Amino acid sequence: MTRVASFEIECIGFIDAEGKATGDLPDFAADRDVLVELYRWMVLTRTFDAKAIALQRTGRLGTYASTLGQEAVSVGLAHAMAPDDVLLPSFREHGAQLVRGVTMTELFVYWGGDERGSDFAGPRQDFPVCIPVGGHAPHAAGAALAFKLRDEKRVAVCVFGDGATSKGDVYEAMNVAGVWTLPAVFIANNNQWAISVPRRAQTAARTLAQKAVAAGFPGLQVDGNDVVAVRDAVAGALDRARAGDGPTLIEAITYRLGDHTTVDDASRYRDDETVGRHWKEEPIVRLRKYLTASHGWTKQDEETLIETCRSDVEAAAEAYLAMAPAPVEGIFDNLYAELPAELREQRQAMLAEGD
Amino acid sequence: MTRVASFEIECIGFIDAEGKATGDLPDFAADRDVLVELYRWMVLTRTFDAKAIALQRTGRLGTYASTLGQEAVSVGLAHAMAPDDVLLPSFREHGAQLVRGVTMTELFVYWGGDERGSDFAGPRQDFPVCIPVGGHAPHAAGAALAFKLRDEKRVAVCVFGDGATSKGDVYEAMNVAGVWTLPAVFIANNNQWAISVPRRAQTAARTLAQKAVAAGFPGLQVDGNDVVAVRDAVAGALDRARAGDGPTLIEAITYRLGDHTTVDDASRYRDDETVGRHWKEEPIVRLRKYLTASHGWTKQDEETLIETCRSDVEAAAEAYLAMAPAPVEGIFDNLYAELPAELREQRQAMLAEGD
Amino acid sequence: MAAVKQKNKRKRPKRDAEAAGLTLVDAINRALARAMEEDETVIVLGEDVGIDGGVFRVTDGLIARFGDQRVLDTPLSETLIGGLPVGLAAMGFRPVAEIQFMGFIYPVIDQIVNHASRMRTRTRGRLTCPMVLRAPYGGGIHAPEHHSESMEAMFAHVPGIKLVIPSSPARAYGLMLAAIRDPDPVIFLEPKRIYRAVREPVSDDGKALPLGKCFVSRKGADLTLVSWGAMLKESMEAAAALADERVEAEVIDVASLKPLDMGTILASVEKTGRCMIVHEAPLTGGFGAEIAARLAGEGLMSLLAPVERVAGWDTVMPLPRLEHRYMPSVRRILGAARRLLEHG
Amino acid sequence: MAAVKQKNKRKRPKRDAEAAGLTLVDAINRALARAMEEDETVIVLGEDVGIDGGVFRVTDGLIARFGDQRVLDTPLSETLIGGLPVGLAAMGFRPVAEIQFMGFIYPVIDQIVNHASRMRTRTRGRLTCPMVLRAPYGGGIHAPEHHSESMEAMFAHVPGIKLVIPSSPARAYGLMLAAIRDPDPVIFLEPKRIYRAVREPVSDDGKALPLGKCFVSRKGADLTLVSWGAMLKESMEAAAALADERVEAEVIDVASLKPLDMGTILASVEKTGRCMIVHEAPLTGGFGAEIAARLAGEGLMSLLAPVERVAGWDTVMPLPRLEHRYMPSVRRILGAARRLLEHG
Ligand SMILES: Cc1ncc(C[n+]2csc(CCOP(=O)(O)OP(=O)(O)O)c2C)c(N)n1
Ligand SMILES: Cc1ncc(C[n+]2csc(CCOP(=O)(O)OP(=O)(O)O)c2C)c(N)n1
Ligand SMILES: [Mg+2]
Ligand SMILES: [Mg+2]
Repeated sequence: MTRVASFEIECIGFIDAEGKATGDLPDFAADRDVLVELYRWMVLTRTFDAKAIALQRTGRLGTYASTLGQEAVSVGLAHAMAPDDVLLPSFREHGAQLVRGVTMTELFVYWGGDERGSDFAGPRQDFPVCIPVGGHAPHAAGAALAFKLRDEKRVAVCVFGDGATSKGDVYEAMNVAGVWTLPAVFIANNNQWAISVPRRAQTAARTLAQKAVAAGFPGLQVDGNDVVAVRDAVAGALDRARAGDGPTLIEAITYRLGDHTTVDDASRYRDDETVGRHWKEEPIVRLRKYLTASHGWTKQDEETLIETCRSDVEAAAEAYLAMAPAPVEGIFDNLYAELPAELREQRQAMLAEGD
Repeated sequence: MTRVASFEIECIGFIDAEGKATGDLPDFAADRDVLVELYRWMVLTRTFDAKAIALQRTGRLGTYASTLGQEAVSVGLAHAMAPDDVLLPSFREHGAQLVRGVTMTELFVYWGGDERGSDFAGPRQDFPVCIPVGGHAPHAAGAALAFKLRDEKRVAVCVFGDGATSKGDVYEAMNVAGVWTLPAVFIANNNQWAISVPRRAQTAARTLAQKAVAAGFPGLQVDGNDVVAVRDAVAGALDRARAGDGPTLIEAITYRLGDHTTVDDASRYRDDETVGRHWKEEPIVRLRKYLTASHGWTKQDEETLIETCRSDVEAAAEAYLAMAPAPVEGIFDNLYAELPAELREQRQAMLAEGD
Repeated sequence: MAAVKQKNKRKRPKRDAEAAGLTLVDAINRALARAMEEDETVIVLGEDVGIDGGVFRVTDGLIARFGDQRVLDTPLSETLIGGLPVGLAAMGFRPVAEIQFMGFIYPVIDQIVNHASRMRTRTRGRLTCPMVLRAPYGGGIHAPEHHSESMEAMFAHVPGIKLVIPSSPARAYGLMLAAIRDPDPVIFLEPKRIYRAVREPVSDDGKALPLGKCFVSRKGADLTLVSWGAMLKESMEAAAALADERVEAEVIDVASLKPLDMGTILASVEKTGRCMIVHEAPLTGGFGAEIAARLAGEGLMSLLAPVERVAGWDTVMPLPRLEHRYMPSVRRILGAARRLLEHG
Repeated sequence: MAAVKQKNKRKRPKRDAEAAGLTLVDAINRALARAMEEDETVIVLGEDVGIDGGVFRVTDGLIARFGDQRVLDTPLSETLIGGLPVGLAAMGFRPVAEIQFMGFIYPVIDQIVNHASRMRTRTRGRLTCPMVLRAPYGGGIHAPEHHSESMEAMFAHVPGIKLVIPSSPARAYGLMLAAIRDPDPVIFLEPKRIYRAVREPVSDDGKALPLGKCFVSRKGADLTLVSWGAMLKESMEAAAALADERVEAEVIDVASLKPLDMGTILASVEKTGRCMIVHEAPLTGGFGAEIAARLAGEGLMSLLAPVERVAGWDTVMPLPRLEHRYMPSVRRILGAARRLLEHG
């Protein structure tokens, strides 16, 4: 019996649920402005989220997936990225998309059921959200391969949920990223639930980070409610990728505080008590406490921020609601670069039919 | 930074390439009869293999996948199984199928291009070979679940190649087997090649055994040219499964000494020298040496065995060649339990058309 | 397989709702429960089919009644959900697997084409595959991207399987029972737009409806309207509108796309001479093509007018804001009916 | 991506063989090389496409010429082979991915339907997907189980993609160039039965053939024979046999199944009044149904006889011993021709 390989999974965190530093913070976190920026993005994300739910409840938005409680993962990872890196988000990374430069109006437009919402004016090469769970992981490998082949120092950042780690396409994508040493970062946003299926029913693996062992590259855990830890871990993985050392899998441990989507009723499968416990760990309060204690964040600062976020969100919502409807021709006109002759008649028929 | 999990991969072997024991052998290997039986199955498998290739070369068999050099994996794993366990083989486990009771004639019939070859008279519940790489892994999970739900002490044994470990369906099947603690044993018959793609180009994982880490159950390596080690490792995994402790992944390290199949030309992608080196490690010679040194296996024993195998194989080949052609109605009559009315006409048309 | 905490306190549909009849969701739920009761080899599996009762509640209450050994929440692994039942079925179970939305069914096609559909013929009947694969499908409920497609034609082309699509609660009940009892693999697609659109009395009597048979939903002699699933609704509405103009449309619910009961359709067209096929799926290569092709073959001599196909456009299903411009409407059906009637 | 040891010493096809013309394999190989030469964003990937040159040698020599950064052996991961090119294409490459046999293409359908086909429309043109997915398909070469199927109809139903099937070396060359240069995803299915069946002169001049156009392979006024891929061979043989009986069949090679050039087919049937569609795939739901359906629609008034479809049976493809009883034969085509001619 010979030992031929051994592996270890580590977990990192810097600011605990009480808002206390548990050790030395990474360099970037010494800068108050950076911390405030991270905080602002998280608050904006939460404000946006609440508005989206309100719009859905009043019939002005389609089914929507709330990111409540997961803001640190989303904001932290995107904040670590360089502008010309590429984000491949799941359907719950509104925070990351906002940090990347997707506008709130675009997000409303998409979730309002209009393709124009995925035609981002800002990050032109970021991928649209991926509804089929995990289906974007192979795209991330492809994008990373494109960067590697062109010798660009860019990284493809792919985010998916705990449930997605059970999917074969995610595994295949991670495996090829490993063997081709691709500049990719995979982030498992472990919010403990895949709709009603809890994390423990998804896999016997003790951590999701260890899924990387099968693909032959490093995996690590991070406290996903600590935005400093998320940003730090992702920055490290991005550096590794940019240096040509290949991919990393980061499991960010957080909790889905809301329903799965606006058509879900989480009370069918989990109790309020458990959720209540997790409210004590959520990412925004802890960073506020830390800012207050260490950087003189005041009540006034807080109120100003909340008010700015609120009015920004309202403005975006109004822009969304005021938008002219999409031209119906878009159904045909974006299908191919050039509409094949045989479809011209169908297009005509559609237009003739009217609304 | 906290360590949250660690994993180790071990490799076991008992009889080295020189035929020497490298330590204490497992109990069953003290019994000369068992060793001779394992030896006999390996020699029979190799004799069958040579005949199959000869038949293919002379146009009397279809494309065939040789198992040359991999006999210890195939024979060892099947020999460890109980009769009412179920084997789910890839397309290269002729040795395992023979040990399980599939007849050589049946194997010839199948590889001769006739479905009747998969209607095994012996192991009625064993699965037919699986040509789509890895597609049988979910079936193994399903079969194992059936055993578990019925509280039967049976195990599903699924064998696939090194290439198959890159497939998402294999991963999904292992993952569910882990989380549901299913009585399954997964065996990666690592012959170093997936057609022209070498093992190292398949994955960055240092071992294939560590693919189990992602699924949350034990993985181990075994010297796949040592039939005693294979049998021992598989027996251990079967015990574990039967005891209700869930699945195991065993990576058996061996080498594909022949072409991928009879339509492959391996000289396009690997040189004779490398193959020559691996001939020094092949499983049959080393067990013969061990038997000779430790159990008085004689030249006479050897000659008798070879002659018996040869004549058994010839008899099976003759039975195969003498077989009446399959009834053409089989194309329709086995499609559904009862042929739908709309297909009766097609069946008639086919019969009317003639040969 | 994890222990199930019985949190779900919501009650079964109330008595008075039941008196008003069952929805399609209720009907399938009853059929599943009935099948599980009468045959302990019937088990249900899929994502969120357990305590959540499925995202549309089709499996609501089954885990409470039959336990977590017979109602299994799988990991999020569609390929597995296609392949696991093949192993279960070969070993004597009758699994009913759910894919949460048809948009996520594509990874399963490999298992259906390469394994489920041919286990019987590959082994000359030694191993078989009595499994059912359920999935809600179709548009019109303003669902998110990838949740509204209709790709039934892909399955209709696969030899060795059966393909069933119910159009009403009663038919759903009887066809589901038949699908589960069938000795071969059955794909069972559920038109989610009408999951709760109508109630009708359904007696939970364990009686199956035959597979491989069309239903004549309305009699008429002037033209034949062939459809399935949710589009039966628009087809029936169009037929009612035509009746106001004294045109009697015969409406046929195909119900079993595979095997197809072409006899019933041919008999109708022989009578009417005019036929239209209505489906939500894109026109080109949709299952309407197969029916029209058979009319162009064996049915040609009956045709008094070109066969009309009213279908989804050959485009990607638009997001909700424009999906109504994609879905075949009563207006589109009536337009085609007028063209049919103009002829000869 | 591992360093490639240049072991493969086999030479390019000899000069005299080239003078005799190219096989379909050679022609695609030349088209790939030409495209890679003219556009450095064209890269080839798949299982065994590198040093092995593909199991049918379609990519033979490409890695030696273009290096292992442009010819990539992937791990054994079909879902990935479907999805990786989507990412590459969105980031500016033109990947040509190979699935080794169509029998293993099914895991890719998810990526094609949910991603490749709709990246452009989802993002209103911001990201696009100019990828080609190649796969050999079809029966008749005594290949092992799962290696002989023809499931092109599944792809013909998917909006947003194109589907091309060549029937000769020259067409393969020109269509492959067009597929690679096309700004949208193209599925390119290669009829492996005729990979080496014929040679014809093909000039490697970089000229593409148009997508979305049928080819008239033989002119005739008595009946129309529509086919694609390897079945063109039997169709042409049948046409020759019919000519001996003074029946002139027009033979149409569909070539592009999507988009379909129905105009050419309709024009022919207008002339002949009689049409037969020939394909290897199972009859029901095969692409022949779409063509027959359009004849039953726009083409009805031209039809003098019921449309005939000569196709594979609605059965699983038998193993090699009986596959000849499955494959549409010249005899079966002639039988259908006789039925067509009996009418009116
Ligand atoms: C391939 C696929 N299967 C099923 C679904 C339906 N579905 C949507 S989200 C979801 C759960 C996803 O869980 P997870 O990956 O943990 O992400 P989370 O929703 O928690 O962010 C499911 C099953 C889907 N969208 N895609
Ligand atoms: C899903 C699938 N993809 C591709 C093939 C073609 N193919 C047949 S065997 C093989 C290599 C398999 O390698 P491995 O899993 O190591 O098994 P081995 O052949 O070495 O026994 C390939 C690519 C296939 N049969 N199935
Ligand atoms: Mg989750
Ligand atoms: Mg191998």
